[in-house]
Amino acid sequence: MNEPTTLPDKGGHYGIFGGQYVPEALNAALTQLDREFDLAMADPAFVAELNRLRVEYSGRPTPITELPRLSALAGNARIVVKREDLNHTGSHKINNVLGQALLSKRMGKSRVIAETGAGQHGVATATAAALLGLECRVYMGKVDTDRQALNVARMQLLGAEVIAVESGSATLKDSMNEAMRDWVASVDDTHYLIGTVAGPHPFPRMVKEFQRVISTEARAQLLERYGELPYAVAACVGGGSNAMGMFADFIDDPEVKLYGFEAEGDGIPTGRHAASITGGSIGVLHGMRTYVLQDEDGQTVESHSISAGLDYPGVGPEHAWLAASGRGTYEPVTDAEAMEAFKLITQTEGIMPAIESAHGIAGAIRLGRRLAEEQPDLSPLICVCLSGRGDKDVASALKWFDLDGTPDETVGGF
Amino acid sequence: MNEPTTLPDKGGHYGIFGGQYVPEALNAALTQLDREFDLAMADPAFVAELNRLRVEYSGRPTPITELPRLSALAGNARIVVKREDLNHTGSHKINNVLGQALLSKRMGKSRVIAETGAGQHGVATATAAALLGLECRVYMGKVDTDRQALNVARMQLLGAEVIAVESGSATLKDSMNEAMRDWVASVDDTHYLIGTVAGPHPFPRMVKEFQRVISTEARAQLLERYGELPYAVAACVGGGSNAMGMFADFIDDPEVKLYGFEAEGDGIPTGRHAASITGGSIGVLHGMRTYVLQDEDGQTVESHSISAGLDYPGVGPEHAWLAASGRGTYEPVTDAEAMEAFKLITQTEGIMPAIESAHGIAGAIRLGRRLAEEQPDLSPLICVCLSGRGDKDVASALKWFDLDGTPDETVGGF
Amino acid sequence: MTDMRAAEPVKAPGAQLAGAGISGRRILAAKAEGRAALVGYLPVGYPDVDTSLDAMRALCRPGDGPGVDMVEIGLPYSDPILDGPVIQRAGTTALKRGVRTRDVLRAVEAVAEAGATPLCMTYWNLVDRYGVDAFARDFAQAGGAGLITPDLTPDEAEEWMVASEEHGLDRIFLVSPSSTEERIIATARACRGWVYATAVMGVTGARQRTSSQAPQLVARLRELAPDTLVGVGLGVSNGAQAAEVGSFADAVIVGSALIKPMLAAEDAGTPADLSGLRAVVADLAAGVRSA
Amino acid sequence: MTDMRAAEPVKAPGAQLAGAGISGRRILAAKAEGRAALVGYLPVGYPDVDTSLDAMRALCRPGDGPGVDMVEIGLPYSDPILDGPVIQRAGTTALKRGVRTRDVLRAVEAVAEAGATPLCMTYWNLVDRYGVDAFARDFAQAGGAGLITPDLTPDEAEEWMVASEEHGLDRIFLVSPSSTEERIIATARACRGWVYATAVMGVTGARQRTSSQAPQLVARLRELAPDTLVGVGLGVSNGAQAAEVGSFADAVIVGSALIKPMLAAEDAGTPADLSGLRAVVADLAAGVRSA
Ligand SMILES: Cc1ncc(COP(=O)(O)O)c(C=O)c1O
Ligand SMILES: Cc1ncc(COP(=O)(O)O)c(C=O)c1O
Repeated sequence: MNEPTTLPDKGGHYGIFGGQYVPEALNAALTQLDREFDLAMADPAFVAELNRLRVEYSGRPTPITELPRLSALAGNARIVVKREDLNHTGSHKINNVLGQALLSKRMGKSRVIAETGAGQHGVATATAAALLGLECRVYMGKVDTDRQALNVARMQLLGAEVIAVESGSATLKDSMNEAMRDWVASVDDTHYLIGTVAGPHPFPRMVKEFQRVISTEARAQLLERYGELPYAVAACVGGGSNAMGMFADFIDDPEVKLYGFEAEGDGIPTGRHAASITGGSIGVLHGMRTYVLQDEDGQTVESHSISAGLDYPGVGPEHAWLAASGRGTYEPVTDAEAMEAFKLITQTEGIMPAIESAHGIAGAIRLGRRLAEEQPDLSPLICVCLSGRGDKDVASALKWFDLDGTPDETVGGF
Repeated sequence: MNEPTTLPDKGGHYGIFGGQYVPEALNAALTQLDREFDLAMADPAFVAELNRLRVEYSGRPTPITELPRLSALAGNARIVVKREDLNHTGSHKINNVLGQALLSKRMGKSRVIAETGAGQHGVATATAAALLGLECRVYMGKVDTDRQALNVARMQLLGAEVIAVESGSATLKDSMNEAMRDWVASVDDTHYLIGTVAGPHPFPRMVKEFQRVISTEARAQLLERYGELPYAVAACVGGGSNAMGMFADFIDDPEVKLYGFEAEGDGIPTGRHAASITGGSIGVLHGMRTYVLQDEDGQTVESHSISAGLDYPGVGPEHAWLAASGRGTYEPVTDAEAMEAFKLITQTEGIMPAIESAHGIAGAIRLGRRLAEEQPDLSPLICVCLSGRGDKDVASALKWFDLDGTPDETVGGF
Repeated sequence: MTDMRAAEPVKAPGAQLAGAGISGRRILAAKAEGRAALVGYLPVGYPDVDTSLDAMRALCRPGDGPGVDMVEIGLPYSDPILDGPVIQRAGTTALKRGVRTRDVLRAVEAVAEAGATPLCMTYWNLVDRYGVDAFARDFAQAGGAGLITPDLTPDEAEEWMVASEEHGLDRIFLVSPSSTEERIIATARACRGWVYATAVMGVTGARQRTSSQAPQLVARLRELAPDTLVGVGLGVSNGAQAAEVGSFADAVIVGSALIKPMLAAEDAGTPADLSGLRAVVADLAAGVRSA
Repeated sequence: MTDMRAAEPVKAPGAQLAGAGISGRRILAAKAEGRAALVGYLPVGYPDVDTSLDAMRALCRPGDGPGVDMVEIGLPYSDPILDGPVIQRAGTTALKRGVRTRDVLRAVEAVAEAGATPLCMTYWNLVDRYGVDAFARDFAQAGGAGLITPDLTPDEAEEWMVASEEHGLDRIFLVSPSSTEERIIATARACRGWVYATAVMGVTGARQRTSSQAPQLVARLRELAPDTLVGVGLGVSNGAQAAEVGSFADAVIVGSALIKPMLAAEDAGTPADLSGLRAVVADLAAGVRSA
């Protein structure tokens, strides 16, 4: 294995992955961003302001919660979750957004644009824009604006402008395309606030750093509470930002295994999935070289997942590198497995996770059960990133479990 | 003014308010509860476990957040919010629910029942029940189950049984009646987990103590950050639990003013409101003597508020006492004022409050403006309890602001 | 307020607390006939005020035979936490049709005229709102005997103790299977007339079987407060059950079973048809006499 | 990868980087006529593969008069981040109708036969997926002159540098108004053939007016990389604009303006009707000759 901590190189490469496959028109902005990001992170005033917002605004540090009743279903494992769902706006997305929005201000850019799938990152971006007085425009696939009208309205209530994208498959990847198009034309006064560890360099590196706080906190919390490092850390992987945040401070702990759980949708054999690492191949998409769901010709193939936030046909390049190098283990989790885990953690622990996060929980349960067979003497501590809360997913869960909000019984009717 | 800290008396009276107007069948349970609550709070193991859940599960302490952009609209005031919205399940309700659910277990009761209006307290109760492995049944007015089907499903996903109540006005007060009826018949193995500082003694006292953590934290946080006590603390008042939690540790600071903001709905003159203190009269409801919305004969009158959580025709008896004694100031806030504040805080600070909490914000803005006229030299620090997040209210806000989730623009369509 | 925690009840000013009162004497009269007294509950105002008065008259004199000894006139309330669905429906309907607190006074007069003892069962806020003393005064003046107070225990009854003494009204408080010895003693002492023993843990409503807790509760009462008269309610639905309850209680209280035929009449489109009610009353009256 | 941060571009193995190449020579030929070269963009596969080849032929010979000098054959791609709505629509439609990467080879042959110089404009993943060397080999073999790579800058072009050298293909990279001096120099050196100057910050699409940034950018290029041939694209929509651009650029690139009449033909139900296209080409060809 190479020295992980020296990655990426200054061109943004993680081995063969990453880089900057973008129109020249964006080069200046990306170069500026790369430079300003480093300057900002070296500037105590910036770091202090970011930290102040994390603590006073977003509610960090988030706790870790041990889940005894859920763990009882997972072999000998002790499952602990890192509670990113308790962040302001309900997921880890705010960590990144606060960082980039502050950076936009620092760069003198008064406008931010963002892509969004179900709307989580869009809401988080609109939130940070409202907080810092930035103009905000969010691109969202038409298919998604139709099925997530509430989130459209939420962004509008926050003062953002929401643009429906009808091109391509009219979903997340197309909203990224459209945001790129906007950025090419507006780069002077606009920052493109990418929502995950994907896209052209320096986004994967920068977003990782903004999400690193997850593992920095979790590592200290685990050591304090348990006096040991965990057997493994785990997370769901869409673009990969919550997973990268969860992995970051553990990458250099070789004894801690890194597990990423991708969305397998209906199952890899069906072709209807979003598991880019497990079921994709190496290619170039959205400015980076990584694992991509693509056809024979290199045309991007639509991804499928019950979870909007994982429904993306690529993955952050550092994950591609971690997978290829063997440092990380990536496994797919089907819709059905994720929803079963969604129900289990909800009913045993009173924590309704985002369906994204339920993939991580499902993976951890499976891992726990597998380890109980393979290494029955082990009682492994597994820390899963609970990347977000499930409020946004109640309607999907309803549909999945065939509920319709009808009460169990009626009394007092005459 | 009387000595506030000696209240209530052992019969649960706050001056002429409070008490225990319940069927004799409940006396034993209430007496047990009163005793067990005191024993529990004196038991370091119980307190430690409650504190552990608050910290590790719910994410306490919640931060205080200064709102500079909003404050700029509120005269010379510096508005700071106590972030109960960052709690697990999204409001202060969890503080009370964790306490009572632990207490249920301690009392050997394996089943909890709860009333709920829009569903916040029901979801919180179902959550705690799932966490602690208690059976759970939630009563909810039929009118509310119809308009809040998502919350019904959410409780069902958490493993709770939801019962629609058709009697009376089929809203919150009737679900309380129905829960009482259940409790009368099931008191042996069941705890009735009331969601606010209302109902018969010892609920008002007990719920206050479980919510006290809000002001205990806020007081220390304010002193640490500002080196001074606030000019005023403020909160919305439905049943009054978040307000009581926000007031509790400040009641004995005579220089700190206590402001409670009631829901004025369409306006008190219209009769369509939920401002029990400002617009009601003294009576007996749900086991307590307090201010009640009632007609000439003492029949309860239906309350009206855009905010489901404030839509209750009574108020906790200690608030009645604080109001009558002059220690607290209670003012009504109309739907329109609350929604204006909802928009202002959302767009200037990126914090979308529960509509309940928006009443508190609206009141604080009004207070700040008024003080700027009356005492222009003052720059008062006002700490408002942001009791919950607005995710649950997006649909209502949409309707109010005439939004329908249509994007602002569409691109890429051919 | 009265302190119920001590085993010794506090004495209300100038009161002879354990007195039989008007309603107690009525029970004693029934006892003299070797039977339990029969108490029938009907809400005023259902299906409308006038018909409800007719219904109460029918309760007193169902036909040729005997009727109830006492009528528990229910005052419909918006938030009746101890009422089951049958009484709720009647009460809610009555409220919708405009029944007022003051209508209870007409009902009292009608019952008194019909020869039964008029009691009123009411949630406390209605009395509170009317004014406790004013209500007691007007109620007594109309010929009422006393109040049954489902959500007022002696703990909160200070004002009511005073007013009932002042106006000579009976105070019928409830005891329940979960009441402690101390509370049974204290409640019995606070009552005047008789003690209302709620036979099951639960709200009103006719049940298939009467509760096995009822005899026990009555036995405890008799032991703890030997001279107290005891009415048993909640769940009695027919003559056989009335006979059973009458075998150990001093008064048998029936509510939902009386209202059901009235609801059925309304559903059949003949709300003024009291024949079903009369039949039930006759059965119950026979029941308490059959033991 | 090539390091673009240094002002001195790294030399690709054995390459003469600043060479005019095939496409550069075509531009020089036009220059010899005292005019700018005209480059027309059309996607292969729209409205279908065969018709798109016809359209490219029409581009080369719109009628009696002259057509374009070079055809920029667009390879439709699922995620065309530099394309405006017109090209997106044509490309998406072509993909829906089954166009494949290999169809570009037929287009190359058609264009070459029609006497123009065939270039291919492609997002990088399609080449990457085909295999960079394999693509270069097949493309060259079919008669292609080189590639225009909108999302591949010299920074990531190591493999392409090698393959293009190997197979004698031109490399047309883009520069933009925001490019630094260093990058303009380095990009110009990495190019073979000519440099594609994107005249506005923005995606493709015919505009009412050409950008004022274009002359400046070309001037910067001429100053920083004196011997470089420059094509200007993005936004040219008619003959007058072509004349204007041709007055300062070595080649005028037109795309959306050519596709618009084809979309209009499809909307009119006559997708094979190329008359509109021919008219635009004729206008543009006249434009570059009118200066
Ligand atoms: C809660 C949550 N978890 C995970 C994801 C997936 O993103 P990433 O893989 O970047 O963490 C999303 C994206 O929307 C999300 O909302
Ligand atoms: C967010 C929020 N705030 C306030 C309230 C009102 O309750 P209370 O007055 O007890 O705080 C509710 C009740 O549902 C609520 O959900």
